[in-house]
Amino acid sequence: MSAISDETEQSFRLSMLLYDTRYRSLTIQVIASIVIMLSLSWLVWNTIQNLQSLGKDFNFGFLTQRAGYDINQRLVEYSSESTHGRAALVGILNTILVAVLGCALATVLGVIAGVLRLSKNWIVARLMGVYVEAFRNVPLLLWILLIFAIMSESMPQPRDFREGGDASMLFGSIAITNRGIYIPTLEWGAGSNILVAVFIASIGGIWAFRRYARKRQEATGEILPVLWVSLGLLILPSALFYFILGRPVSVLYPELGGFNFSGGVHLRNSLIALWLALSLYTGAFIAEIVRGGILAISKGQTEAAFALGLRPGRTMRLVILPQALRVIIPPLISQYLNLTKNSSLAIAVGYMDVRSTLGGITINQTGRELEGMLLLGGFYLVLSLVISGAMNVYNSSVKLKER
Amino acid sequence: MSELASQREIDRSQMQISEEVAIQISGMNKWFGQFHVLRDINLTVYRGERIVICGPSGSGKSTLIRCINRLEEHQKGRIVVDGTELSNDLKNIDKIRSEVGMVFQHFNLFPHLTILENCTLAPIWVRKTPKKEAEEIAMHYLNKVKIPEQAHKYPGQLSGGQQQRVAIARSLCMKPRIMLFDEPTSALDPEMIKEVLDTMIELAEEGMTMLCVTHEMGFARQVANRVIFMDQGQIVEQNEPEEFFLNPQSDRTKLFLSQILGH
Amino acid sequence: MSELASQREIDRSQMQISEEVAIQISGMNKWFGQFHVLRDINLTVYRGERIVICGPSGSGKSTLIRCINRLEEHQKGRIVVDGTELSNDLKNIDKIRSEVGMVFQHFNLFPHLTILENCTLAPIWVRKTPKKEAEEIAMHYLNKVKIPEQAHKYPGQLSGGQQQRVAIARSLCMKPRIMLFDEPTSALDPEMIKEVLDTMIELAEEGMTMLCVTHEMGFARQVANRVIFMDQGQIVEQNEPEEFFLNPQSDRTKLFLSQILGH
Amino acid sequence: MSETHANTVSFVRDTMLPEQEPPVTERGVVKWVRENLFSGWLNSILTLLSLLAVWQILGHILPWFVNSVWSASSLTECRQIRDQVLGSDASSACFAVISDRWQQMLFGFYPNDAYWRPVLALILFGAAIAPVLFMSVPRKLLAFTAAYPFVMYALLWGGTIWGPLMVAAGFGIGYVALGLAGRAAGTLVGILAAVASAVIWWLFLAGPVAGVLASALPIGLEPVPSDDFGGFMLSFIIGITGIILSLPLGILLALGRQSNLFIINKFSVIFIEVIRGVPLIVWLFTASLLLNYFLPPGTNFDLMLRVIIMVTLFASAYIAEVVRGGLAALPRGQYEAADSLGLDYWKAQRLIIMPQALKISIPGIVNTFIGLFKDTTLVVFIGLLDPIGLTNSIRASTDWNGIYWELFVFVGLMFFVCCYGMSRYSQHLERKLRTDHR
Amino acid sequence: ATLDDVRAADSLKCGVNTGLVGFAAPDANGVWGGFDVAVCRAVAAAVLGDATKVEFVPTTGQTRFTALASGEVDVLSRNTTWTFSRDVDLKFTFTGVNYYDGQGFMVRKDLGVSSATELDGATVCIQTGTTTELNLADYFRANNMSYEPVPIETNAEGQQQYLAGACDAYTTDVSGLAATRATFEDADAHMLLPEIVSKEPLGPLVRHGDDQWADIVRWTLNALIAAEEYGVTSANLEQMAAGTNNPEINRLLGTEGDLGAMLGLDKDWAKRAIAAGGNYGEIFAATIGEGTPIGLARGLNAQWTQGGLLYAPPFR
Ligand SMILES: Nc1ncnc2c1ncn2[C@@H]1O[C@H](COP(=O)(O)OP(=O)(O)OP(=O)(O)O)[C@@H](O)[C@H]1O
Ligand SMILES: Nc1ncnc2c1ncn2[C@@H]1O[C@H](COP(=O)(O)OP(=O)(O)OP(=O)(O)O)[C@@H](O)[C@H]1O
Ligand SMILES: [Mg+2]
Ligand SMILES: [Mg+2]
Repeated sequence: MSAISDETEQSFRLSMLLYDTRYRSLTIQVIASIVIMLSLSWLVWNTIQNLQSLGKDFNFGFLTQRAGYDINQRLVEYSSESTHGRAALVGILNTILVAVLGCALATVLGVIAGVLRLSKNWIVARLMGVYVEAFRNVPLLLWILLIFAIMSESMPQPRDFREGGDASMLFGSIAITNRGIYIPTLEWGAGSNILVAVFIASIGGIWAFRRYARKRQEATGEILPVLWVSLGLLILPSALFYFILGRPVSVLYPELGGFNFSGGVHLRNSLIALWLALSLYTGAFIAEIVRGGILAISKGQTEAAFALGLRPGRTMRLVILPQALRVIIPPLISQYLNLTKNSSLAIAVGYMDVRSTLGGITINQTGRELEGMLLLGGFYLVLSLVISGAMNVYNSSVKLKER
Repeated sequence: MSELASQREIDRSQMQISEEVAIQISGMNKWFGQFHVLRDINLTVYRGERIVICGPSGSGKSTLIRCINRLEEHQKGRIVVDGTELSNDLKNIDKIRSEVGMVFQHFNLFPHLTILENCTLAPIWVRKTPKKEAEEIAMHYLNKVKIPEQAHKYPGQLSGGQQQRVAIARSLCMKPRIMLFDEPTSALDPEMIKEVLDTMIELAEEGMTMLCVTHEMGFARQVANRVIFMDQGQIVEQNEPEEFFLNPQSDRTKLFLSQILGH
Repeated sequence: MSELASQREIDRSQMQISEEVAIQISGMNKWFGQFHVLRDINLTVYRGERIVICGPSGSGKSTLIRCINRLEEHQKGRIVVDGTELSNDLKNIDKIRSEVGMVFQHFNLFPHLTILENCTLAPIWVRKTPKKEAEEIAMHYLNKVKIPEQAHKYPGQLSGGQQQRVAIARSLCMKPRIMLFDEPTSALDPEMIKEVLDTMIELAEEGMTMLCVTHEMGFARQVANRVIFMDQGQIVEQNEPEEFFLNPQSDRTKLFLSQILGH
Repeated sequence: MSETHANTVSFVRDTMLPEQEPPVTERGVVKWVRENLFSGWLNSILTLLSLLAVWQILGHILPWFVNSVWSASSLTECRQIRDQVLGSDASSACFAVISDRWQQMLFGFYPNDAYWRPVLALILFGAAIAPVLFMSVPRKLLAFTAAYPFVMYALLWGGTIWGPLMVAAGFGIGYVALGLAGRAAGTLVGILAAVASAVIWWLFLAGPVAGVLASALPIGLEPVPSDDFGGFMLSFIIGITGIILSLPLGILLALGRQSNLFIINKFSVIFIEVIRGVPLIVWLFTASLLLNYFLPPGTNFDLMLRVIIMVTLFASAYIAEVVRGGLAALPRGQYEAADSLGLDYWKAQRLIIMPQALKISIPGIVNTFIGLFKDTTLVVFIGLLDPIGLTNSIRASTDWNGIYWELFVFVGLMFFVCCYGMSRYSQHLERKLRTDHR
Repeated sequence: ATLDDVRAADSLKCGVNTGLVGFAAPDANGVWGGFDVAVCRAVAAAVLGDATKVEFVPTTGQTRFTALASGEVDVLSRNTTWTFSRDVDLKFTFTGVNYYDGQGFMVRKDLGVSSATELDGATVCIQTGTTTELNLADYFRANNMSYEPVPIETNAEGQQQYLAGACDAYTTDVSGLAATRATFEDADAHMLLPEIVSKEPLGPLVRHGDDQWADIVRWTLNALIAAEEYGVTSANLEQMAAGTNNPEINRLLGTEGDLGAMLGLDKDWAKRAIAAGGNYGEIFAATIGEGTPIGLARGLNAQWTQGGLLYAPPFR
């Protein structure tokens, strides 16, 4: 809509820039943008001057140069002959890895602690309270250092696993050492394709069964034991085919050879310490969110469900959880965001995340602080914008309908 | 009370109160920690009876009602509902809960489900009714409480009176033999109280066994067979409505009546 | 209406309505986005006039009132208040706002300030009155609305009726020449309505120019020079109160009056 | 009471029943244990597991604590004492490192004879923050709150008092300009004039004037360079200055984000999102590695100041979101009432909106502060000696090389006590506000 | 110019390690001491006449160069290796070498390794942000061996990781290794492998472009070295300053000629620098030498006359 006032013909006076509501906002914005522009160009100008006087230029060419350093944990091919760009990629993947693992574990811990904190069991509730307060009120950095120290101080060394050593592998297959944890991997032999196909098919089967069960309930009212059947479907056919095909998949156990274990997957101490610390720390915050979410659902809802004859389990699933999730998920996602950002504390334990590769060694070896930090900041910014964008979509999709 | 309601004035003598016992409470006591909330309650409710419970705040009315479908546990005495004794046996509790409907002061509708889903939830998951059938039943009762057109809205979109009527319909969908009401109208604006009371009166006409905590004395006069007055966790007086209002015996009852009728 | 008020019944003929124009609205239109809220409003208010505006909900009464002190911007037509045209000129807006007092349905007192501070805020910061003087003025008006003893309390400690009277006093402290009221009594409990209406009647007696959106028909009968009926964003009918109530012309007015007087 | 029947319903109680004790099973320790620890098989298992866990943990930690050595001058001495007293395989903490170095942990390398200065600064901080946190404290103290940053600077860094005084004078000049120009030509012009005059003062006049005054009247405390700051004092200084300085900025950003002026709104949004989207550690590296690039060639000020600037910007984005929440919680009627009384935008903000919005935001602000305080430990990565950084330095001395847990336990406990206290307070405030609103 | 800035501030800003045993660490009173620190003190003494007028700025491997480039410190004396790219590309001027070092490995004796070439597949702890990680990568690559790097931030952490057995070998400059080993409870259980995989000349550095300042730092260091060569110690300093028959000593201590003026300082500058902590040998002995727990031998860092590499250019 436009402002069609009678007095538009009225001649323009300079003072209207300040006192006329129509022009005033324009004036303010013009002044603001001039100030912003000026300060930005001041910063840029300074930077150019400083770069010049230091004899540096601004270019990202270093990304294609040889990196020259090694990275212990790499999810993609990398060696010291690779480029700095590739090192950054390795770092990015490592950051994402620890963030994803952290979010998953933090959620599990947080939900368990949050629910147990509401438990009627006094001692359990208290213990969870201690956990939550201890982690929320001590800096994350300290926890990372502490857990790292515990990992490296109190776990056995690989050589303790030698003959006569006093350590042994967990279940004969997992080696917990002070250099990290070695877990078995699977080796896919001939016929394993079929097994994979069977497995995928049984997942499809579960999905089909669930559909069928829902249809059937709608039609006849009968409630099928979905959980147990699903579990059975998940395990039985695959297990059957595993033996029919003559055990095509074998487990590759970690074995002690040379200085270290070989074979299996090596979860390094740095990863574990960072992962655990991030999860425990964020888990404490999530526990409070979960607790708050459940408490936010009034007692009346449970009572109404009970009064209708619903069992506690179903009450939880059909009434409490769907409501609590709406309260829980938005702050939960911002905790995920925090966790992702906090993963940059990897520096404390030498986990090679993007800050350590691109923002650490690369910058240090090439002297490209400006470019490196820009890329680093840009990466985190994009990551958090993506996550918070997803959160907004979710929020608007589950908003309760009100009058 | 509105004209409509008074036109439908129920002839109390006409109503069929069978000799069958619906609820039998004997020597029941309950404590909250050290606090003795319910003291030696003895009460027999016959099938088809409509009982109104009143009394000052904190006298234990809600607690009494909630003990009947085991939202609170009693510590001494017996409660037998429809021939089933309330004990720690989960099966008995489930049985009783699915036979006893309850309507709360604050409606307690499930805000994440539509009205229809609110009504079909329990039939589907407790009674194992097929969905289609459950929806038909639900629509029947929504019709009865006069809001079938709201079936696909969410509780948040309805007025208080409408919400409370949905809550009643939701309970009815389980086809309970006994209905408990805990101050169903006290959270409502005056205009809405009438809608809800009308619905309850209609239910009463159909011979539903009802226990109702309420301070709507008009309602009590019109539909109750018996009015029970509680104070300090005890049943202090009970009588037929006429007698109770015109001729209260105990001093406490008199005081109470003078307060609530006076204003 | 209370006895007190009726004792003070205002002789309408006696009141001095000057020929001077207080508010002149001509050809005014307003849209909210696509929605045409106010359609071609023409209205002249003379100094000393007391105008009551009524009409169904959503008819644009509040919006009209709020346009007069530029809480809403109009898009077409002219509004001249006290000789100053409401345009985009901030100085004019400031001038008009300090000459026009407004009382809201929900009082909108500032909860972090005491009653006295609420009243002296605008005089001190807008009129640049010395604090002492401002406080004297404030006490004067608080006396007038009969709550001088509450001056040092906070709004949260007062009842609704008292709060609304403070809101009136707060407006008066700016010594406005025109007062706007937007349903000043509709958020109040019945007992409190009277206090507020009495205050308004007293104001009216003193010859304040008043525009009042209200459904208190007693008040309209008693003090208004003119009653304006709005519907769908238009002025449908306006007349002297007697005529308006006894002899409404338009069908809509009749329907409306039957509804609000009926209940 | 006898059974009642529909036909013989009437019943009147003549004697009221007295209150009785609940049955034995319903009271006392037995009931408590049964209900709280063993109310079902699942609960019983949980209880036993928890007890086991507690036993295990305490079993490891308690002896270590109980056997701790408190006075020794080096780790070797500690070990000797342990060997003598308990035998060499006993677990024993060596808290002697704390008794030896606690001053450093608290004050860094701040001169011993000047410890009273940070302590006084902390006490004064309490006085300065009181009127903000507690509504019952006289409003007049707010003037002291405003002056506090300068007092704190003069106390901690020392040197001539004219420097901070002249900076403060800039605000005074701005205020006067605001008053004069504001009266003459409206608030907007007033604000521009105020900012301009203050900036001119700071850039061109404050330095020389301070210099002249300092040489004419040299008053002030012994100067202490930033490098001597360390330990918890450093955490407190960064945290406290960060939060105090970020408040005005955060409020402006929040207003900007609420504003319907497109450019200002978008600028605020971008600023807030960029700051919040990037980890603090990256900002700290920016402060230490890049800030000098952005400033005019030749400017150089110490790392701590740069860190404080960064932390302030960082905190202001968070504060902005907190304040925005407070603003959103205010009913629209408050704005309208202010408008209809003729208050202009800034007066309405200052007198009506902000006092209320800030009050609602205090718990959020305290929480932000806790987060910031914990995050100050990250400065260790850019070479500042915060408590964690000091643990490194202490271990780098030959005496205490190899000591580990004791230092972490000490640092952790200190942080826990501070943060837990503050978070308790903010929860208390939240509860109080919730009841206030009803 | 930097000299004027330092004089104006009446204090020298010196970048040092955040904590490396023997080289730079604060004591319980917060007084910094160590081998690198001594260089700063000598410069301060030479320029300002007071060895205590130094402001020590702890820097990490990551922040040290920026600190110097941005002027946050006037001189960086933080066991920094003199390399081509640092000197030329990063635009710094190394003013000499105060310690000739090389990267080595430390292992537990019971690991059964006697040469670095046997470390194939080993887990190696390294400090990040140094030349070490590049050397390490190159060395293992050249010898066609694989390894698992465990990057760590500070020496303290590296030591802790190594002791706990989280890595088989710890690699850093030999001086650092020796210093670290010296503090072990069971130092004898550990050994340094004979291989030195790199040249690590460590020395103080200043910004490019201020030759006068670079000269001051360079010649202060040289003065310390020369003093040892000529037998000037803090004990006999006064006596020597009164005049000797060695003109070189006389020029050094300002009894003859005025070398100080050429630097923009006064005559006694070198005397003060030596008085601050003694000559090079005394500093070495007091901070990291065999008499200290760290127990480093002079080795390469002996005077050229003793078969080492220390060789101060003539003072004339
Ligand atoms: N869960 C509980 N724990 C402890 N005491 C309770 C609990 N629920 C209710 N009480 C107490 O028991 C007494 C009776 O409560 P009840 O709700 O039954 O009263 P009421 O008669 O329904 O009152 P109202 O008219 O206010 O609803 C009150 O004093 C109440 O404070
Ligand atoms: N800010 C707004 N944006 C869009 N539409 C609005 C806004 N404010 C009011 N309206 C619409 O304008 C119409 C007139 O509103 P107004 O508040 O003036 O009515 P009213 O006559 O005062 O009604 P009531 O008696 O309910 O207060 C209504 O339909 C309302 O929905
Ligand atoms: Mg109740
Ligand atoms: Mg309105």
